[in-house]
Amino acid sequence: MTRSSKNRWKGLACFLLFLCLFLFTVVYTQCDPVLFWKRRSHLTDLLSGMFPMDFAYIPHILTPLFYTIQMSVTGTVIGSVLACILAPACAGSMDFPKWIRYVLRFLIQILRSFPALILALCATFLFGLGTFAGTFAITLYTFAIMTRLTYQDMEAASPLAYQALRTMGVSRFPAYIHGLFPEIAPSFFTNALYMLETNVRHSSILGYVGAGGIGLLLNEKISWLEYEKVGAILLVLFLAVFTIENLSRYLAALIRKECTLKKKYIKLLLFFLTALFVVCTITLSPPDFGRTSLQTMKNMFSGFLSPDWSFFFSTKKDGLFTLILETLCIAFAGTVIGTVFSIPLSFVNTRRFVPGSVAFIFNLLIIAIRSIPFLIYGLIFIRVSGPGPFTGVLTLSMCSIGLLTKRFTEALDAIDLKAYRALLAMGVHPVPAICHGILPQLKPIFISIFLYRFDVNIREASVLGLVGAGGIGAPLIFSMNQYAWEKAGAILLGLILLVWLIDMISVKINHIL
Amino acid sequence: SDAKTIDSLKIAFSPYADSDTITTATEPLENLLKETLLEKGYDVENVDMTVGTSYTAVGQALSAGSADIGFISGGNYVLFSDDCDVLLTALRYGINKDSDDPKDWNDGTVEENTDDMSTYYRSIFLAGPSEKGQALLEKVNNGEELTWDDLNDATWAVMGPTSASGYIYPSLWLLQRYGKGISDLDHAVESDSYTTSLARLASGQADIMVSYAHIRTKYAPEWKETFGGTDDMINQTGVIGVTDKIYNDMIAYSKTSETMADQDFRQALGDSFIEIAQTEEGKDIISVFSQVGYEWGDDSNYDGEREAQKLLKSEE
Amino acid sequence: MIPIKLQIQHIHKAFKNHVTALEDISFSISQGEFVSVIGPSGAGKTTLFRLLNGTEDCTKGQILIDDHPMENIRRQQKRQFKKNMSTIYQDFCLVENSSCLENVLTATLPDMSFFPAVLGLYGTARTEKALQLLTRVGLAEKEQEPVKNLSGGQKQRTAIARALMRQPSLLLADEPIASLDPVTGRQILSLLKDIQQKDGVTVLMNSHNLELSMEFSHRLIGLNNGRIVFDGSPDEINDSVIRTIYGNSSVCSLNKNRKDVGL
Amino acid sequence: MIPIKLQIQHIHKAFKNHVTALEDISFSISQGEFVSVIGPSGAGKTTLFRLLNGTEDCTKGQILIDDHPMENIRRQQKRQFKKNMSTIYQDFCLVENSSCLENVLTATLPDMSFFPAVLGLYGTARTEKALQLLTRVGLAEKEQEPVKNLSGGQKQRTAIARALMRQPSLLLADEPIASLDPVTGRQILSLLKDIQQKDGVTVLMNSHNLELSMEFSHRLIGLNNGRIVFDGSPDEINDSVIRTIYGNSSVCSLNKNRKDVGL
Ligand SMILES: Nc1ncnc2c1ncn2[C@@H]1O[C@H](COP(=O)(O)OP(=O)(O)OP(=O)(O)O)[C@@H](O)[C@H]1O
Ligand SMILES: Nc1ncnc2c1ncn2[C@@H]1O[C@H](COP(=O)(O)OP(=O)(O)OP(=O)(O)O)[C@@H](O)[C@H]1O
Ligand SMILES: [Mg+2]
Ligand SMILES: [Mg+2]
Repeated sequence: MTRSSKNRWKGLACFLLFLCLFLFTVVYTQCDPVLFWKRRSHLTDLLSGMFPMDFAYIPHILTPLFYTIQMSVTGTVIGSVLACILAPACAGSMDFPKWIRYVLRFLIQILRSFPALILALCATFLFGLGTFAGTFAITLYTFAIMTRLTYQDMEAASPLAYQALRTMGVSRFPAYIHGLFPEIAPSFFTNALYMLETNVRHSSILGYVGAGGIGLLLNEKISWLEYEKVGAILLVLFLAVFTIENLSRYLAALIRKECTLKKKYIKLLLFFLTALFVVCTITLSPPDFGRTSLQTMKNMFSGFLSPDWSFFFSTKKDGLFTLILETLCIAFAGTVIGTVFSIPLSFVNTRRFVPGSVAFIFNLLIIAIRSIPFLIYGLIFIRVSGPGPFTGVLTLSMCSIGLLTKRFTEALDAIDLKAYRALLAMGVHPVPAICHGILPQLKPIFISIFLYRFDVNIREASVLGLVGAGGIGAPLIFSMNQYAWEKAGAILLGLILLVWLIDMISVKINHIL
Repeated sequence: SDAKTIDSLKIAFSPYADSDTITTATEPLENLLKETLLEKGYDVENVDMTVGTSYTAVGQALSAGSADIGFISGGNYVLFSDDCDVLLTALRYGINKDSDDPKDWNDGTVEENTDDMSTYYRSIFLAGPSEKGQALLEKVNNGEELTWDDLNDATWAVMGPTSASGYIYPSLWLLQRYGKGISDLDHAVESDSYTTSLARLASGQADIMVSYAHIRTKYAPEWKETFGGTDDMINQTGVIGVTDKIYNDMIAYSKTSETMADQDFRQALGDSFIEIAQTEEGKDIISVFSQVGYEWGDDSNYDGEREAQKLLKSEE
Repeated sequence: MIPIKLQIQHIHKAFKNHVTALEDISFSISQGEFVSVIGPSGAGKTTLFRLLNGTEDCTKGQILIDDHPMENIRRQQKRQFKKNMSTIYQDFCLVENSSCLENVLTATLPDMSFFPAVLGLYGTARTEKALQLLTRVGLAEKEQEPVKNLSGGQKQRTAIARALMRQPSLLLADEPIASLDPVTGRQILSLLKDIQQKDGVTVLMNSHNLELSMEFSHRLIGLNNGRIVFDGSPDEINDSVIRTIYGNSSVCSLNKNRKDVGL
Repeated sequence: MIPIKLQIQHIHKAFKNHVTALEDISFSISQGEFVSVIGPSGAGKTTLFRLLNGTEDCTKGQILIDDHPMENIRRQQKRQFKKNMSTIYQDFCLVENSSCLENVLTATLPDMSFFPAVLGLYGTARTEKALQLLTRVGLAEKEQEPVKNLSGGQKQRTAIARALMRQPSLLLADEPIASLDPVTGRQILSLLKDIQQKDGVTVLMNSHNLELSMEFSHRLIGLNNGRIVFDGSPDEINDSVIRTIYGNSSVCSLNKNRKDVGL
């Protein structure tokens, strides 16, 4: 009894601490629900401007969409394959040598800290303008994120079968491919397709490498207030996301052997997908090494390597420390709010807990939430709450809902429902059954998803910058625009350290819980 | 005692510099404004100053009234002028070349800042060290007219489509001469910043870049070091086109804001800014925006801009 | 204790992959019986239990509860019925990350109102009772251990304690002693017998331990390949019955025939 | 077949939560023996097997393989040793999303070179053999079924087929017949006995079925509460030995004592 009540106190203490943290960040970022409520009428005025959509504009979108898809497909495939190969070496639950794990994780950490724009710039300075550079940037970016997601999945999956193979003397990699990968394959493929979708949606960087991407078009139409056209672009995006989402669901079900397909059709599907990849890859423009800009690259890296220490250690109002604190607070508040909405949403988003039609409707809703780019959320909320951190929190919350719901749903789809079903069979109401039959299993997974999103939100501080939300994003973008690489280097170093710290803390948290 | 109380005044700045530089620099503005306004009979309790990173964001805030006044660009103002109106136009120091004939700019000297205040600036087409760029430059210096094909063959580094000097005015210039705009160019690449355009120009990835006219004033010293130029900037680059006048940035007020509905308050606020800009302290503050003073603004100053945007949109 | 009369009429079960697990099963059980289902591996025993507790639906036929077809019963009543039934699963179906005690306590959730149930405020009375049950199955010291750290037999006993915590009128026990040593297994069966006799609980068990099944049950149901091939008292079991249940090539384990089997 | 001599010297195992699962265990097994470990639930049998196959490390003591301490063996040799050993796990440890056949085939991975292993190109010979084994354990028709759709006993048989696929010199079988009906169970044990006799495989089994353990083994090791309390031939087993192994209050199942047990 004493131990159980001690545990309960510990849980309560953790919860209170968490709540305090949340309240602090809410106050620090000037979140003001009253203001939000008072000005709520402005929530819809921008959206309503998008109707009726300008259907005549859709043909203009198709070419950029094609380029975007082309680069995204190649980049996502190569990046994911690399991730699939390297992720097991990063997973703590596997017996790969520890030093490899630390080195790889560190590299991935650094790679993920670089805003996609910097990667794209590097790529163009190296390979010249063109789709090749864009693909390269997407590959790196996808690789970093996919590796992280995949090793996280591995750590959550049961290692028993893998261990069984290892004890038979199977070498690590084949044991991983046959003993563990089949269990995480559904979520691996959904993640990869999610990356494809993200790459298509956030393709603005592709414009900067000379490939036009649908992101630039969107930015342009938003800036020119041509909302009917924005609406048309969003519709196309929605359809793209919808297609990819359903493809990924079907694929996951196929892997879980929840539905079957004739061998013939599987071969056909494989052939089609391979053909798509090959076509996308060979139509890429070859790299143009004649015009590499090594000097700029050199400046960039020497800047990163000799960060601006006075800025780094400054404790003034415009010093790194204050900025990072603000970023942390915005990211934390945004992630928590996002999580609060995503957990229930993820339960109604899967056929395992609600009837198919309900799941379908919510699925549409979530796809809609996801297909709206953060810039639009930023603009919507800026009309409500004005520029400032509060807008950042709101925007991040909305962006988080997309990914979090997706990941939570995936975890729900993968989890073993035996215990839950056992409770239902005893006549327990579904909600408490979820609380006691599923949440304990999900807790570690949910916590790691939460921490992951938190870390993404910190890294995507540049996103915050774009919507005018304070934090470290704006100085980062600005120093990048000015080619003040020393300063950018200091900010990136700060981010890397911060994220590393959070990673350490999250490992500790996962240990305790 | 008979001072009118204003609860809060929300000011939004466009990202002329990085937000914390602006925040730090503008910190004293709060008290200066409060004091000056109090003298004019308005007791402002709270001055809320924020920096939006995108111009559009500030425009949106003004249009919805979540900001009362905003420091925005002319192009942006035109987009949102249904919901906001011009209060003041900013003044800047000009540069020593103002001709619209590109040959005059290629006199072998880098443009220099002058002490004259002006309400406008210009945008230029800068040809780079690449073969194509040099060929175009030579043609211009020989007094020959450039053809559309000349320009269309080249690779262009341009800015986002709302940038006045990096897109709109250059596009307008092309339209007036060739009937086609930047979006009709086969090889126009959007850069995330002018510096990226410069790096592309220096490496030969781009043959032409478009930018505000004082770009060489600002970056010539760094040309070799930062951007990888192989010779001095003035030797490697040249101007092949100069656009019309572009009116400076401005302070706009939101028509949807209740605070700003008061004509007298607007008058007082405008006067305050003009006064503050004349003090040493005030000059220091607004120098982060590269502004040196204010003049009462007039909506019609921006008709040129309006025209340009209309042309660009209809051309699509 | 609300008595339950269970009638199974001509039920069929085919899975999505066209495996027919049960074909034309009919029998009925009255309150207070101790019935064992026996049959070879893959005969459909677990599937039968899952149909009975409502985890799966049958493809044809119907299950009557107190003469009402299960699918027609209104939701409230169905919940009521489920509350009076509990299952010991072959694969335990425990929440691996929760402690032994928490797992047992979840059995009391159906009796609690919504919010205490969601928050898991079980109160001392219930906790006491759960602890008692854990002591009875010999797991007192593992009370706070997460289930994933338990041995196979300990997990099984946790599952048993959870099922008993419900105080059901119908207990479905799917291989309740498979992972237990003979002594503990016997103790557990005695415990089941005990509650069956004292409280009149209906026990429907399924075990591969023929001897113990025969010793403890009133009645045996033999299942082979999804069909009932035997239904009678333990006394009626003989070599030929064993052979029909476990297949023709089978060697009767009753006779302890120790010669090697050609496999 | 490479003969393996296994010596266990004074091993201890304590888990992170300070549960001591094994204390001062010593015994040795020579090639070709059929040894059964018996003991009550939670005695530490599974833990012992996991130490032997290297899934867990012991806290004290050492395991000698052909007189070399396990931790000192160089990697290459260790791999070799592992290749010659296979384990049937109590909780199966199968890949649930993969088919029965795929699971069995994974056992041949250690013999394949890297790329074919990664790509899963097993070739027809291996597939043939796996199918044969599946037929022998009676799962021929479930070949393509994902493991998660199998019944308890079917899963167990898949695990057995996988272990046998390796053609090990040492087979660790942790409750290999717990989920099997008496007839199939006996068949499986006969199969194990068969390979032990024909191929000289060492079998270390652990089963709660005392009768079958006694019938099939040369030697029994009794474990209670993490200590060895008995080590001898089946003939030496008697009531008092049973009592030391399964605890004092135990009722000897050898005697088929049918009277109720006070629990
Ligand atoms: N979800 C499922 N999908 C497809 N087939 C299934 C599924 N569950 C069970 N089966 C098949 O139905 C048949 C009966 O399975 P069941 O689990 O009822 O057997 P059982 O009698 O409990 O066997 P055991 O004694 O081995 O536990 C088996 O052939 C099994 O493969
Ligand atoms: N990972 C673990 N962490 C903590 N304690 C453990 C762990 N694994 C096993 N134990 C404990 O060690 C003891 C021995 O467990 P083990 O699994 O070896 O028992 P067993 O003899 O196989 O029992 P059974 O017959 O029930 O399978 C048990 O008390 C168990 O609770
Ligand atoms: Mg079963
Ligand atoms: Mg065990």
